[in-house]
This record gives sequence, structure tokens and C-alpha cells, in this order.
Amino acid sequence: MVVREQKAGVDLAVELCGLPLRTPLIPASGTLSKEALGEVEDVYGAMLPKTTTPAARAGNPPPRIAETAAGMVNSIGLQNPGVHGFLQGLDAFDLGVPILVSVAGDTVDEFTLLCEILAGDDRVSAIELNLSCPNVECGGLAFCAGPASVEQVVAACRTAVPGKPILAKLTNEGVVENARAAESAGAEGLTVINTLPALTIDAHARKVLVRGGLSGPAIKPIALRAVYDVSAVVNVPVIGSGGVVSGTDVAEFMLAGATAVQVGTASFVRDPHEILDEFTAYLKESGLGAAELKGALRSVRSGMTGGQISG
Amino acid sequence: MVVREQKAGVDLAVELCGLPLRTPLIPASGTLSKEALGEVEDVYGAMLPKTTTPAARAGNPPPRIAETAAGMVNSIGLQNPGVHGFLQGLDAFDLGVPILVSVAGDTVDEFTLLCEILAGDDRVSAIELNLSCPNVECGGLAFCAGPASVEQVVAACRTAVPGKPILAKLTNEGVVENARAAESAGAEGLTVINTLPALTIDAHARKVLVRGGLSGPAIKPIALRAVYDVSAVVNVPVIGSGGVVSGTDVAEFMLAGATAVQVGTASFVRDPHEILDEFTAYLKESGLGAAELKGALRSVRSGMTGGQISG
Amino acid sequence: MKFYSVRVEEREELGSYTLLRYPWTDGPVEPGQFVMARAAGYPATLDPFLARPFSFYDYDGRIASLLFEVRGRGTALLDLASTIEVTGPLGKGFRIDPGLGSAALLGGGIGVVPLKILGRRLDAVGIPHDIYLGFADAKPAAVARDFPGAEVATMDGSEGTHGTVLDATDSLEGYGAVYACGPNPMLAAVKRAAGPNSLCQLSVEERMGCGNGSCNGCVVPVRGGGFIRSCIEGPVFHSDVLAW
Amino acid sequence: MKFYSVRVEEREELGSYTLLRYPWTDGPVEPGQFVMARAAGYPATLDPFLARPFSFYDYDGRIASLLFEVRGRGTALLDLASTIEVTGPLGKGFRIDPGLGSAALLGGGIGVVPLKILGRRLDAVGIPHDIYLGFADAKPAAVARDFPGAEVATMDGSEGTHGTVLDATDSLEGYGAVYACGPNPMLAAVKRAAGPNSLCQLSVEERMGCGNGSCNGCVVPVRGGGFIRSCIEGPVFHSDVLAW
Ligand SMILES: Cc1cc2nc3c(=O)[nH]c(=O)nc-3n(C[C@H](O)[C@H](O)[C@H](O)COP(=O)(O)OP(=O)(O)OC[C@H]3O[C@@H](n4cnc5c(N)ncnc54)[C@H](O)[C@@H]3O)c2cc1C
Ligand SMILES: Cc1cc2nc3c(=O)[nH]c(=O)nc-3n(C[C@H](O)[C@H](O)[C@H](O)COP(=O)(O)OP(=O)(O)OC[C@H]3O[C@@H](n4cnc5c(N)ncnc54)[C@H](O)[C@@H]3O)c2cc1C
Ligand SMILES: Cc1cc2nc3c(=O)[nH]c(=O)nc-3n(C[C@H](O)[C@H](O)[C@H](O)COP(=O)(O)O)c2cc1C
Ligand SMILES: Cc1cc2nc3c(=O)[nH]c(=O)nc-3n(C[C@H](O)[C@H](O)[C@H](O)COP(=O)(O)O)c2cc1C
Ligand code: FES
Ligand code: FES
Repeated sequence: MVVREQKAGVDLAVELCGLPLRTPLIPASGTLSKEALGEVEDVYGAMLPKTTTPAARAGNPPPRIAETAAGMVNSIGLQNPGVHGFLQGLDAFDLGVPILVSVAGDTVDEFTLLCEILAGDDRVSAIELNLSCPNVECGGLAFCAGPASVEQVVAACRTAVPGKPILAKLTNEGVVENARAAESAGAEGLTVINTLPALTIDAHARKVLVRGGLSGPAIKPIALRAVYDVSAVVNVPVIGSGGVVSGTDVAEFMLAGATAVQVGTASFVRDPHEILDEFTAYLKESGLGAAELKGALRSVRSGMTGGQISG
Repeated sequence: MVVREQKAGVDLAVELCGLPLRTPLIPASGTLSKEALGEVEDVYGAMLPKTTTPAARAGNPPPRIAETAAGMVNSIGLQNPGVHGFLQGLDAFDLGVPILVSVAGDTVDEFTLLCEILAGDDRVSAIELNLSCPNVECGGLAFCAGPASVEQVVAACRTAVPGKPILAKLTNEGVVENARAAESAGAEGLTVINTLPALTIDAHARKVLVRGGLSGPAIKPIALRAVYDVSAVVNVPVIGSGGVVSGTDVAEFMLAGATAVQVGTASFVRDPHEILDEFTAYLKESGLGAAELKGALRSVRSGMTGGQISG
Repeated sequence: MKFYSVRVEEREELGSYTLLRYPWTDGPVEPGQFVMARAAGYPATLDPFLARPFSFYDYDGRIASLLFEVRGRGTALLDLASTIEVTGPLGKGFRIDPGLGSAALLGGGIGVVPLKILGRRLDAVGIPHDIYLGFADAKPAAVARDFPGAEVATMDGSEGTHGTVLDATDSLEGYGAVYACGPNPMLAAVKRAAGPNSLCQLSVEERMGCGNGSCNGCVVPVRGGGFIRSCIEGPVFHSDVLAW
Repeated sequence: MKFYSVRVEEREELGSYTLLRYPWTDGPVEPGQFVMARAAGYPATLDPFLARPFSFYDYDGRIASLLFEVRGRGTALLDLASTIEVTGPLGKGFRIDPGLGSAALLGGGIGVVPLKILGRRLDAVGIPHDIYLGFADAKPAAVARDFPGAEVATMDGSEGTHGTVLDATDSLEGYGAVYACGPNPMLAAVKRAAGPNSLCQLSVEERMGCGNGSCNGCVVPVRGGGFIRSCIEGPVFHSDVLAW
């Protein structure tokens, strides 16, 4: 049963893999801490803490972040207390909405192990596989996160947690093929997209400042294209992520085909209540409920799918 | 022999595939028209007009451009008069510096044909293969511009123009593998990167606004990562492209490994003389000549190549 | 493209629009020409990144002025700016042919902008002309005070004729030359109303990336197929060039 | 993170620094706490996108003030703004322990900022303290006028002692508490100079993405390995927590 959130007479509720979400907003993994939870009550339809790994990880040495044009590059390095410490602290994330848990392993076995540990925890409503990290089994190259390894990881996790939906979080590189692979391996949902590989250089110091992932509004048009193209070829729900700053951005992602939308970097500089308020105003103006936006694009220009010739 | 450009006692000259460039700046293909040439004298080390194709192309219907956060999306559709009309107008681009010509075909044969036509034209110093357009032979998917098709096109073109350097212009998707493929097929240089597949939506009109390629400062960190990683694995010169706005940006690309740098979208909103002046000031301060920047990064943090764990 | 940083010497609200005056001595300016303008660029901010096109509203050899409607971020920021960045005059403006007899000038909404310099230029060469201005309602119509003798129409009837700018005219067929600027549907209607016997020139409004012909972003479809750039071959076109 | 849009009520130049006063009634503020601040955000501009951390310089329950050095784009824009966006007070500030005896306060460059509220708080609880301020040269040292009785050092000797802020002190060993804010190398030197017998608290400066613990971007290395966030567990740390 979907709990209907009526805000100003507007229906914000959506359903994601059978989970009722009061609003389509979800915090992007790694961008909302326990300490900040007091600020976000009633905004999000689900919770999604930072990715956890089998063992504790100290993360990368600073500098870990660098600002770029309309965005930022981070190389946090998945700092986290390891899955057991993570689960000890999980109650803090109980805001009365489903909790999704993001996991990352260096090997297929690590992914499976994490899923097995989470399988028995009733607080966990679904699992998001962070498939964007370099995979040690492939020699440390993010590139090898191609369809074959996506399929392998998702299938193994699918078997390990029969009772909970599995979401695969994908990067932009090869996103359409990887989405197909994840779906066919049994993923019930896809998060599209994670940060893009990026680098910043301090020209005056002649040093690499940060090598990591690019996020923020700079990547929104890239993420929108990914969501649009993935939605066109899969049947499972897509969760949009990448550069959402405003309620209009949320609407754009849902029109592009997303069932729910994650807010990441923008939550550092905006109160997510404002984003929800803007989205509510958008729905009011458009006369649609949140769940109706998917598929509500009025026209698709010809030649709009597949390879459009830019340049 | 490299013509040394001494500006304020600073050595701006670089050599690209045996061509002496007075400055490392080159206009990115499709971003500098004949009509605007009067504004750019003495800035660029080489000329590079908009991509030409075997037959004239009308391009896509408007809207063709949309502004995005710190960038823009274009879907011009390679509007051009076809290679014969293009060559009739080429004299306008003779500003006393080498002319590079960008070509795109729908098939390997079209690429080869273009190269054969250009082979005999003395005004053309080198050819840039625009490998980023959807390739009809692969079913219209930009995706199939993978290593195999890159290798095929480059090898065919290499044979068709024995006397002129061939540059392969690559997109971000799979850039490292495609760079290796292009080099092994005989490309003498690589342009990294073209625009990224992107989409904009007008939420109020509920329409796709523009589907095309993202350019501008938003993509600079993505382009820098691509240049850095490609430079690390190839021996041929790399030309940086993507988000250059300032002289410091030019320096960043050269420190990342580029031999020359293209200025695209930024030339719509800045006088490229200012970019060159800033770059000159940077060189003066650093005490280096332009050709010395490549390899002048002082330190590379460990774990900085291959997959860095962000998130 | 070269941008000049200029101080806003005066800012005025004119009905729904904002008028900015800035020093400009690099004339001459043809009626219908435009500038690319924005509030700030590198290094202060890289967003919004592109400049926006605006017609010259007025120019006396010393002071140029822009008149604009706040629509999105670019114009909102311009509205607040004390210093703006502008290019020199761009594009092909209205051609004036004294052999054609009297002229009709039609402006729709913010499309009135290029008509002010145009009217003055027609006066200078002694071409009689009538001015017709159409607006949504009385608020933007306040700008009509700058066009003495103009016929005004408003869509809601709150000022002048009730209807479109064409409703304010009797017929355009008697004019030797017709000049119009406004939204594309209005321009298409003017083209039809002008008929085949007058020389009809339309100033079109397309999104522009560069303003100097480099991006090919600002095209309009032309009769016989294909597209041409409105920043170089336009923004003013003979109506029969356009495929609409 | 919630940002409040506030009017800059007063802007003053203080040597090399800018002082901004803005209305703020949501106290209390602990010495050493900071805000995230920026000139403008959505929807005006998405670049620069992140806010920047600034210590409270002063706060009287009604007006808060920031004192900052223009370094890059964020501070350059702040310097020009008439309205700014700020968060409420963030982080853990300096802990005050009346049982420790007299205190030394050391500020390096713009690191003087948190010492003003701190000094006043020490006065309030009757803890005697000395203030030592170090600057590059006399220009930034002008801020010392706000710290009556402070010992000043400049690197070029143009004002006060010639040398670093530590050169302005005799020895730190006699103080029961040492408080310092400034560049990391200075903090490391203060840690060494404070010795093992005083309680030494350091306010560190790391790049911050969010300021509320969410991004894990602002970490410092801790003794025993690993990293902790300077926006939540700091920015003020007991010196022996830090691995430098
Ligand atoms: C040659 C020329 C001369 C112009 N002269 C003037 C003038 O003198 N005064 C004036 O106020 N305006 C003029 N315009 C229009 C002006 O350029 C736009 O209003 C401006 O670009 C909007 O910028 P923005 O950032 O405020 O809005 P944006 O954020 O870019 O857009 C806001 C809204 O306006 C719509 N929009 C923006 N640009 C266009 C367009 N070109 N066509 C249709 N819809 C558009 C968008 O779809 C969006 O809904 C002229 C345009 C051209 C091409
Ligand atoms: C808790 C805290 C309190 C602070 N309080 C104040 C204050 O009261 N007044 C004040 O002027 N400043 C203060 N700072 C520093 C201030 O945040 C930076 O000066 C500011 O972020 C620079 O922003 P920018 O956009 O101007 O510079 P940017 O463009 O971000 O950077 C400009 C230059 O400064 C360097 N830089 C930027 N941030 C840092 C950093 N964190 N550490 C080292 N180098 C850096 C960059 O490498 C670059 O060379 C504080 C910092 C912290 C963490
Ligand atoms: C309007 C526009 C048209 C372009 N046309 C072409 C083209 O014809 N051929 C090509 O190889 N690249 C084309 N590009 C891509 C640029 O050459 C450049 O690689 C890209 O824009 C990234 O650089 P930038 O961020 O500096 O613009 C075009 C880019 C823009 C913005
Ligand atoms: C500081 C930071 C930390 C992040 N950590 C994680 C993480 O632990 N796991 C993950 O899957 N994604 C992580 N991400 C990626 C975000 O979840 C999100 O997918 C990405 O930032 C794009 O969205 P945005 O532009 O809204 O930020 C992180 C992003 C940032 C900026
Ligand atoms: S605006 Fe770029 S070509 Fe006309
Ligand atoms: S600044 Fe984001 S965690 Fe500290």
C-alpha cells in the first residue's frame, strides 16, 4: 500500500520496487550524514546512507575534494566503519521511511558477503550495489565494470538476498549496456548515474589536486541523457542521480523516465525542503501527481533516441 | 623548424606532429566561423574549421542549442556545404598558420573518400577524424565507436593520405582503449575529448529541448582526466579539448599531458586573445616555455592513475 | 568574441521592461542590429556561461541603451547589474530603401525594441511611416510613450485596440515597406498580411550561442530547404527568404 | 543544509581583510564555531557552487560578523555582495576550562578571527590570557587594533617582532591552555612549542564541501590512524588528537 503524501493537494507518492515512498526524493549515497538527519525530516521518501564495505575503510588522505565549474570532484575513498559498525549505527537513519543500503566490494565474493549480512536485517528495505568502484578482480580498472562483471555481481547478489530488491547503481560509461546486463541478472531497479571520472590540477603548484568523481549541476545533462536512454530499454524502475538542484530538476529526471530521484551534492548548499517545495509547486502547476510524470513527456523529437548528431 | 613566438620573453611555440605551431592554441572544430576570423589573428597556432562531410548537410532543425550549468548542449548536426564547397571556402582560413581539416563520414568508405580528396590539397596540413558521430554502419549508435571501429577507420584513412598526419578525435566514452586503438592503427595524434552525450528537458513544456553534446567548463574535469590517462599510455601527442576558458586552463591541460589545446565554447564568450595573454602570464611566472609544460607536473599522488576510488 | 565591460549609467523601469544605458562610442549602429550581453563572466562565474542577444534600443553616438524583459536567469542578472559585458553591434539590420514609399513598423511585446532607431532613421531620410505596437496588456504597453503617434493594441483590451498588433492596422497592403519584430507566430502573420507587393522585413528571435556565426545554433529554415544563421545573415530577413 | 539570505549591514576594510556585519539572532555562538557562506546560489548562479567556511569574528546576539581574506572566487564574490547566504553556527569550538590557569591565544594571519570571541569569553569567566598575532607584514597586522594588548609579529619585521607568531612569545610552557588558529604549519609548530603540560587546542583549516558532516571531504589525520571530519569533530581539536 502506498502512503499518499498530500502536500498542498498534490500527490507526491511513488512506488519503487514495491516500496511505498512518500516523496520521490532520496538522498544520494555518501551525501547525507547521521549528523545532518535532523535537517531533512519529511523530505525524503527513503533513506540511503553512505556505501558500506565488508571491512572498515579509512578513506583517502586529504585533499579529498575540489570545486569545479558548477560542480565538485571528490575522492573520499569510501571511508566507512565497515558493515558491522555500519549496522550498529543504522537506527539513526530510521526516519519512518524505507532504508536502502548501499554496498561495495572489491570482489564478487565481497558483494555477496555484504548481501548475506544484510539479508537478515529487517531494517534494510533494499540494497543498492555501488558498481562504480574500481574492481580489484579486474586489475583495479573502473573500466572493467562492463556488462559481464555487472551481470556477475548482480546475479550473485540476487541469489544472496532473495527477500529484498536489488538496485544496481551505474556510472555513465557504458550505462545502457550495463543497465541491460543488470536487469537481465535480476536487478529490480537501476540508479543512474554515479559520478564521472574526473581530475583537477593546480596549475600554480603544478600538482594533481584531486582525482575522483565529478558531481553537481555540471553533470545534469549527462545524467538526464543516461536516464532517458536507460528508461527506454529497461522495464525496471530507474532512479535518477546527477546534478539535481531544484524541484524543476526533479521533474526533468522523472519526465526523462525516472521513478525516483536522488539529491546529492546540492544538499550541501540547499535545504532539501526547498527542492521538495519547488517540486510540489511544479506538480501543482502541471496538474499531475509525482507518479504520473514518468511518460508524461509531450513529444519526443524524431531522431531523439540513439545517436543524435551533435557538432 | 619551429617558428619561435616570443611574447614578453616567453616561448609559446610547440611542435605538433612535425608541424610548428606559434602557440599551442587551436580553435575546436565547429566553434570558429569564417566571419569571426578577423577577431582571432595571432592567437592560434593552427586553424581547424568545422567538420566537413562528403555531401552537403543541412543540419538539424532548431532548437539546436540549450544552455546548461556552466556549459551548453548542441545538436547542430554537422551542417556544412560538403567537402567540395568546403575546399572552395578554405582560403579564408589561411591566417599564415597550418590548417587542420576535420572530417566525418557515415561509413569507413566515406572517411577514406574524404581523406583521398584532402590528400592532394597543399593547404591542408593535417586531418582530424571526427570519430564521435554515430556511425551508420554500426546501426547509428555512437556506442559502436569502440576500439575495433576506431582502428578500422584510422587504418583506412592512414592508407588514404600517406603524406599528412592523421589525428583521431575521441569522445570520453572508452577513451583510453580507443586512444590505444587509434595509435596502433597509425594515428599521429589524438584529440581528447569531443562533447559528451547529453539531454536537456523543458519541464514546463514537458518536452525534450535538445539532445546532443555537452561542452563548456562543466566538462573540464572530465576532459582533464581523459587527457591525463590517455597521455600516460600513448606515445603520440595529445590535443586537449573540453572546457578551456582561461590561460590557466590551457596550462592545466598541458600539465596533464597535452601538446596543444583547443578552445571551443569559451570562444563564444571570451576574446581568445585574453586566454593567450593569461597563458603567457602563466608561463612567465612559472619560468617555463609552452613546450616544457608536458611532463612538468611536480608530483603525482600515489594511486593517481587507473581507478581512483571516489565516493 | 570580444566583450567590453561597461558601467550601467542609468537603469529605468518602463512598464514591464528594464532600460539600461551604457557608454558606447564605437558606432555606427544599424537599426535592427544587436549585441550579445551578460552580467558577468569569467572569472567571477562560469554560470550562466553564455551571453544573450539584445537589440539596440537607442544610440546617440555616446550612450547606447538596451530595453529588455526579464525572462530567465540571464535577464534577471542583467537587471541587477551595475557593470555589464557587451559586444559591438552584430548582425544585419533593416535595409532602408527610399524608393519604396511609406512604411509600416510593427512591434510585438519586447519586439518593439529595434523600431525606435529604425523610426528615427526613416525620419532622417524622409520616409513616412506608421508604427503599430501590440502587447499582452497595459503594463508592457507603457513603453509606447517612447513611440509618439504609435497605434497600440493589447490582447486583453486594457489599452488601445483589443487584439493583436495586426488588429491595430487597417491593412498592410498599402505600404511599400513593412518592418516587423516580435514572436515568430506574429512574424508569420505579418508576412501573410503584408502580401506580395510590399518589401517585408522580419527580425527573428532564435536562441544564440555566439552571435558571430561560429556555433550554427541560431538558424532559421529557408525557402528551398536548409538553414541559415540568424546572427550573420539576420536577424532581419526579407520575409520571402524564410520557410515560414 | 539550510542557508539564510541576510543583508550585509556594514562592510569595512581592515588592513588586508574585509569585515562584513549581518543580522543574526539565532544564538548562541561558541568561540571557534564557523558558518558556511557564499554570495549567491540557486537560481542566480550555479557557479561557484559550494559555500565556504568562515569563523565567526564577532557576535553580540543581534549582529554577527565575518572577517576574511580574499583568496579565490568565493571570497572575491563575498567581498562584493550586498546580500549573502549563511548557515547557522557549525562545528565544535574551543573548550574553556577555568581550572587550567592562564591561557595563550595565537593567531596566524586570517587565523586571528576566532580569537576575538574566545578572548571575550575568557574574560567573562575570569581566565587571564595573552594574545599573540603573527602576520606577513604590517598591512594585515592592522587587524591587531581589534585585539588590545596583543603582541604582534610580522615576517618582514615591518611591525612588532620580526618573525613568526611564536617569536612573539617567550615560551608557551607556562600557560595552562594554549589556543591557536592559523595555517597548518603554524599549528604544528604551536603544538610542539606548547609542550606536554598545557591543554593545546588547534583550529584547523581544511577544504569543506558541506560543513555538516555529510561529504567526508574535510578530514584531518588522527593519531592511531584514520581520518576524522573537521566540520563535525572540529574545527577545533586537542592537539594530541591530530597526527601532525
Ligand atoms: C536578435 C535578437 C534580439 C533580441 N532583442 C531583445 C531585446 O531587445 N530585448 C529583450 O528583452 N529580448 C530580446 N531578445 C530575446 C532575448 O535574447 C531573450 O529574452 C533572452 O535570451 C532570455 O534570456 P534569459 O537568460 O533571461 O532566459 P532563458 O533562461 O534563456 O530562457 C527563459 C525563457 O525564455 C525562453 N527563451 C529564451 N530565449 C528564447 C528565444 N530566443 N526564443 C524563444 N524563447 C526563448 C526559454 O524557452 C525560457 O522559457 C532578442 C533575441 C534576439 C535573437
Ligand atoms: C573552519 C574554517 C574557518 C575559516 N575561517 C575563515 C575566516 O574567518 N576568514 C577567512 O578569510 N578564511 C577562513 N577560512 C578559510 C576560507 O574558508 C578560505 O579562505 C576560503 O574557502 C577560500 O575560498 P575562495 O573561493 O576565495 O578560494 P578558492 O578559490 O577556493 O581557493 C583559493 C586559494 O586558496 C587555497 N585554499 C582554499 N581553501 C583552502 C583551505 N581550506 N586550505 C588551504 N588552502 C585553501 C586554494 O588552494 C587556492 O590556492 C576558514 C576555513 C575553515 C575550514
Ligand atoms: C556549437 C558546437 C559545434 C561543434 N561542432 C563540432 C564539429 O563540427 N566537429 C567536431 O569535431 N567537434 C565539434 N564540436 C565540439 C568541439 O570541437 C569541442 O571538442 C567540444 O565543444 C569541447 O570543447 P569546449 O568545451 O572547449 O567547447 C562542436 C562544439 C560546439 C559547442
Ligand atoms: C562527497 C561525495 C561522496 C559520495 N559518496 C558516495 C558513496 O559512498 N557511494 C555512492 O554510491 N555514491 C557516492 N557519491 C555519489 C552520489 O551518490 C551521487 O551519485 C553523485 O554525486 C551524483 O549526484 P549529485 O550530482 O546529485 O551529487 C558521492 C558523492 C559525493 C559528492
Ligand atoms: S549564434 Fe552562433 S552562429 Fe549564430
Ligand atoms: S565539510 Fe563535508 S564532512 Fe566536513
